[in-house]
Amino acid sequence: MELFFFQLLNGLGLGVIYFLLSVGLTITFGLLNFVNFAHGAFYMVGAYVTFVIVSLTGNFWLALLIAPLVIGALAIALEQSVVKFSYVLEHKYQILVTLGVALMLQELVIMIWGPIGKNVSPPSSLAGIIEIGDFIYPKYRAFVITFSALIAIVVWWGLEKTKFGALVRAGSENAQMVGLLGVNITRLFSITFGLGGLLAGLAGVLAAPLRGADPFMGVEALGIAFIVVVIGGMGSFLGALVGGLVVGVMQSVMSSVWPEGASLMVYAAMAAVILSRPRGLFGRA
Amino acid sequence: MLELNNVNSFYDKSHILFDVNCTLKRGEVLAILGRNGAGKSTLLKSIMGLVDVRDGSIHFESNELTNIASHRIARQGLCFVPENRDIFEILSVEENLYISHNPASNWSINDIYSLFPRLKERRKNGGGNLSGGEQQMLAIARALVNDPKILILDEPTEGLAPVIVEEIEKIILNVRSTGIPILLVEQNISVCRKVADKFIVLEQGQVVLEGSNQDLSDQTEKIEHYLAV
Amino acid sequence: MSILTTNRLTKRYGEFKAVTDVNLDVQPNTLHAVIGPNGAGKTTLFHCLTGVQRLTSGRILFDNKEISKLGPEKRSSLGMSRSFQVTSLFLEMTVRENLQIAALGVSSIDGFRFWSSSASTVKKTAAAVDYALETTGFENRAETIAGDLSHGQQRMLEVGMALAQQPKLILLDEPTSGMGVDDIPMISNLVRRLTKDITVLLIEHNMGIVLEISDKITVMQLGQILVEGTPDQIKNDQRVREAYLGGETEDA
Amino acid sequence: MSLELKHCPILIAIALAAFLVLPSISLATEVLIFAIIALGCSILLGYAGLLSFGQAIFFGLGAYVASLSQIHLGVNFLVGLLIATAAGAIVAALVGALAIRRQGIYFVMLTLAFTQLAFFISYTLDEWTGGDNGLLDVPRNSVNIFGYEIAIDSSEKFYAFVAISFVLIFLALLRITHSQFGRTLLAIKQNEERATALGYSVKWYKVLAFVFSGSITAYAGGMYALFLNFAPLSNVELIMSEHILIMAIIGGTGNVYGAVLGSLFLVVVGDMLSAFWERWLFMLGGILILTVFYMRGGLISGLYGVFEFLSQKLGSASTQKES
Amino acid sequence: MDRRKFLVTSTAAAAALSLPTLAKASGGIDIFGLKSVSGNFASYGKFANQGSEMAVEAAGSVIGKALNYRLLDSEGNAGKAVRKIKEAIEKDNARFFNGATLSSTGLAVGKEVANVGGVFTTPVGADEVTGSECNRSTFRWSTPTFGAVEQTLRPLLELDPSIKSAYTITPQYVFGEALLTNTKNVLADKGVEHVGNSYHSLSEKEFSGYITNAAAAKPDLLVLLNFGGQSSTSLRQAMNFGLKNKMKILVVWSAGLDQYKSLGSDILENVYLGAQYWHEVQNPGNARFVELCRNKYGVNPVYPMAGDYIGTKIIIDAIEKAGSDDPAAVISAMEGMTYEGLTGEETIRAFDHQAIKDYYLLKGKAKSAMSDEDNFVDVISSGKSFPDENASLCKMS
Repeated sequence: MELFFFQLLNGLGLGVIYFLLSVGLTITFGLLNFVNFAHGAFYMVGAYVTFVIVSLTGNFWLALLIAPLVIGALAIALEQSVVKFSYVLEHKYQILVTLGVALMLQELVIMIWGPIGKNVSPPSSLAGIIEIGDFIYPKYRAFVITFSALIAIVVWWGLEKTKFGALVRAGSENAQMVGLLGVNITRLFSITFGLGGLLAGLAGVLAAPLRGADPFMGVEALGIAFIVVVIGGMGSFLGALVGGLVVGVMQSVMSSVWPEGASLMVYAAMAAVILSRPRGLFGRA
Repeated sequence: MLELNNVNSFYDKSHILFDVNCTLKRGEVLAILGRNGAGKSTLLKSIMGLVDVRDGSIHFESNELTNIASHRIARQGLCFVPENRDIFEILSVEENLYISHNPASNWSINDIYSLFPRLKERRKNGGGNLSGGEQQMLAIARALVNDPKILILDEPTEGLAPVIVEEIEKIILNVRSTGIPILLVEQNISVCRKVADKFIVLEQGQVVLEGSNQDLSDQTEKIEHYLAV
Repeated sequence: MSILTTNRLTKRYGEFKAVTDVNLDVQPNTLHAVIGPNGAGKTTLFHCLTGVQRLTSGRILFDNKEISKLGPEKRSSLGMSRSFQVTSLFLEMTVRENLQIAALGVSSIDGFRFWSSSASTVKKTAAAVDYALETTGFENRAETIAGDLSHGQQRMLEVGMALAQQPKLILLDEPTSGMGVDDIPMISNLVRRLTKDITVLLIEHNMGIVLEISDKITVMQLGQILVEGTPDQIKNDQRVREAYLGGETEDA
Repeated sequence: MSLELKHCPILIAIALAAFLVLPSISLATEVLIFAIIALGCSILLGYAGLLSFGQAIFFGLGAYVASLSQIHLGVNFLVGLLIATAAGAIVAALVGALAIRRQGIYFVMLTLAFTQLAFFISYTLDEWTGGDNGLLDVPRNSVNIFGYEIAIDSSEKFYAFVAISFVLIFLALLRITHSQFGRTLLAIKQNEERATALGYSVKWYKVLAFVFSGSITAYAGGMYALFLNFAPLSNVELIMSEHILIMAIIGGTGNVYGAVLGSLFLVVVGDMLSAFWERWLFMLGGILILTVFYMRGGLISGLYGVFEFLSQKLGSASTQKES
Repeated sequence: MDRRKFLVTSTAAAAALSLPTLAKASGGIDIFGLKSVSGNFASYGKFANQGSEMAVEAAGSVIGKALNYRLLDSEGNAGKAVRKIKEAIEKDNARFFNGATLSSTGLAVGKEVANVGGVFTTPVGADEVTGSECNRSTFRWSTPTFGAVEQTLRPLLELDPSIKSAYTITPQYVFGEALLTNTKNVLADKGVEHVGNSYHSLSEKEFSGYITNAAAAKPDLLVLLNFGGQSSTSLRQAMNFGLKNKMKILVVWSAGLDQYKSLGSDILENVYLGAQYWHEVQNPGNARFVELCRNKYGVNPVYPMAGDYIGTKIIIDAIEKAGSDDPAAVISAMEGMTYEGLTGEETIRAFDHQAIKDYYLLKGKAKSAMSDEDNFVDVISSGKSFPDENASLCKMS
């Protein structure tokens, strides 16, 4: 029973990272109606940029500050050069285009850093563990949870309480009307796409010390992000949060109950959600 | 202020507007009348850059507006209230005003609340929960806080109760009194008589009749011929 | 004996009543028009009749059969076909192919023939397709790709596709919408001709046409039937006049 | 009839050309097998308009069923392949019937989930599938017809068998795509709402498209296992679905010959490029993007374009005479 | 007819595309290296390729014939690998092969090569290669799971009698099961309690759940039975969870230097690692190889390099010994051959074609104690343990 509780807690820790990974995907889908199969690649490149910054300066905090901005800039550059031309296309073509982008980024990373993964150490101040009775938990993971929760609040605040967020929400309902209020929709789109990439990059930074950086982590992350977003409801901030936590907890608890079925369960859950409730738990109809 | 010269507009391959001319001066209300499908909404959309103007030109003050991006037209102060109002349903009333608010506007959000007490009462409600009349008020209010140089209204009284229609008439007159000209698409002639300085009638994409407020009463027969059964 | 009747047909979207207690009665081989100002519920009524939307309550009888719960494809195989308000063609196919697909839709089993060449299947439809080509005046343009037609021609083909199904009843949703001025008489003549063989239920904004060609007109307002009658009766009805020119109205 | 007469020589010529021109029989065999697989994908994508990440399910299933039926039931290779085809059809009907209940991105995610589930099942049932090690020692049990033993024991004979399968399947598919069914699918792809209004039960058309696609893919998967004498787990991986899709799209999905080009491109060009540029997938990503933006019809449409251009430039006189 | 013209044009284009087959070097001997240089296992293939290349270059020629090295890219896909092997056999009459990264590839390629009586040496992990699926053509250099466990867990338990309980984390498939069975046997033999096991799937990348389970069981020793990226990730996460301070950790099947480089000494310090090869081991064969590698690439050799270097070298040595490039003769020469390997003197058993070689137990050292940047570990013990002929599942025809 106690173990179950630990797994639950651990699952929440996983869940917040999954949230961070997915929230950008869900917002870009909501506003732009754009399906981004290159989202996982932002996460991967985020981890690599972290590796570069940490190995050059030895300072993880610097990476936490800079790497997401770099990925945000990368996302905007991609939006300007490729992605924006596919907004008008059907979803299936968007998938193919971004699949191509993801493949190119993955191969580019291998060209630059080689096929072997890179290690990123957590900052020394967070190297230890926290012990609560029998339960041990890495300080770094505790930091990740706290920090991600903080980011979740910031994102929530940004979406709910700022003019920009209100524009993003309004745009996801009726982009043309937002344009008629004098807002440059194309710019709103690319900034939002950039922010989505930035958040994925941030997830990559936080994940790097947990699992290293390797060229194929993007594909894996993309799978999880889509599961989270589909379960939570495409386009919904709350959906990404709840979906992330559900998937995290499910994976963690499954590792005690039926470990080999963990990945099966999440995919089965996704299929079940699509079939029974296509808009997900919190998606708008 | 606003001047349309021989405007020809197309939806894809269909030619909708044929050589439409009209002008709007400071403090004026111009009513555009016509049956459904006569091209009234297309005319407004042409001005706002939402449909393709293949021939002719649209000028606001000295700036050419023909075929530029809608947000740039909006930024010049052409504030559009579409026919179906297009209130953002997932935003609250206050947020609907907030995203449109331009500090340069004569109307602050508080001014709006004193102008529309109903909106103040419902400020925290979602835009989707408003009645038709409230939505229309919010749509107009949203345009007012955006610092309009011209207000463009597409059938603001459609489907509304007489009390509300009266209120909207008052708002239109109120706005006019501040010198802001209004372009008004309307099927309700009695509303036009009360607020419009002049009018044009569109029939199948062409201007078939134009005149002053006085003509609205004098030529009722003729106008009704174009509008009704 | 009527071909189509509705009994207290009602459609609600949440709180909003789009159509309330509509009783419609369409007589065979007539042209029956439904008109009304924006937001009167015409399109919703149309969707309920074609089966695109489910009724909230009430019944629809077609040819004395209850069809309220049938999907759109079942209704068309019973002999009820429709045109679309927004042009809805197979744009990459020729005019003839569009009509063939339409004609075959009625006995939909032919569409599953995957082994015999389409030519053999298509033979069966020749009469229906020719009829549609002839009636709509497309004989000389049968091999034109639908996407290359002018807007007005596309609207004609729209009606032609409904005809190719050789229906008992044809529902036309604003066949003249977006048509050039010159093309409109073409459509109105066509529609008038149709009533020789079939029944037409027409939803239309263009008052001129409606008054000119209809046998019977139903005027809707705010989701309900306001008046019903012959064109002359409608023309002189004060309530209709008010509905269109704006007088007494209610908050939606 | 004329349809088959017209295309039969072209298909036979392709099969012969692959044999003569490509550097090895094995490569030619793989090209033809993947051409069939790409064709299976084209039916879904090009005719029914369905972008499915589920093709690996049928591919892997065909490989396992053809192998296992020969190993455990002792049936000959032809029967093994037919059982695989039937299994492919049944599973495709199930997968299709579930997946088409949703559209757009949700359809895609469903097919993706089903592939993952299929992978998991194959991996777990290692008693049958060999799990991660793959199913080894896949036989090619010979057929005995009226005392004549037909075996496909050499690579030449196997190629001949694959080539015959290729020609027959392509002819069958040409027939299907030129049938009323094929045209109806195209109509549904262009305008689903209209097709429904005309009386077509769109759902069943899509399921049937899945069945054709799944059975062909399973047949080809079975041949692939016989070809390699081996059915690896990688057949059922998501990345296999992805490669099949890329093959079909780059080749061109609107035309059966696009599948041949797609397979030729990915298998042969992949072979050549991977020998001297390890990161050639980078280029593949770029080509995918360019195909979507500039050549939606794929390589085949490009080739037709070039051909038309050439025939206009060079032989305008003769073309005029013929037409 | 448009289509006929089209056909002619396209056939001509195809003909132009097909590159002329490389002329086979006359009288030379071709050795084919099957490496996954593109695709998902590129991390391995690149080095494995360098290893084979070095072996061929170093020998230059054998029995008076020039040696040629030919690369076959498996693209990380077992199906592709088998097809390319078939192709090489058909087109180039290939008989000598080395390589394979994935067990599935190794097993299937072994069968294919056996069909033509060729020679195939491989370092893959699957015991079936020299066990139930063994054949006359396939030779394996890596120590099987039995030896890996015997040479790591057993010496560790002997070294540290305070270890009374152990917890295992196992990938759920054939290879993991084999390691787990052997581990259980050794634990039972040594009277150490096996307090629990967590299985995880082949695609797992997040181990915190399993690590939480392991921590809750409070063992004295955590045994990781996964390999490659999964062992790296699970080890890294075990470190994050501070398990190193609570228990000993043993990675039975580590990949060696390239893996250690990507993990870094922070993580490796005091961790016990089992390895097939370690470049610092002193013996003449290894000294030569390390020198070769440093001269050519300026780095210390990593395991994939070593495995495919020696696998290739064995073939060349056997051809030399047989005095012939007839595969049958080479196979006979290889059976029972003793040679100077990379772990000292190594022998290939005739009955199952398994190379008898040392397996190492290594212990990670502190960064401050490292003499150079690759000096991550100390060798604690080494030795040879192989199931004997009676226990072998190999029935060679």
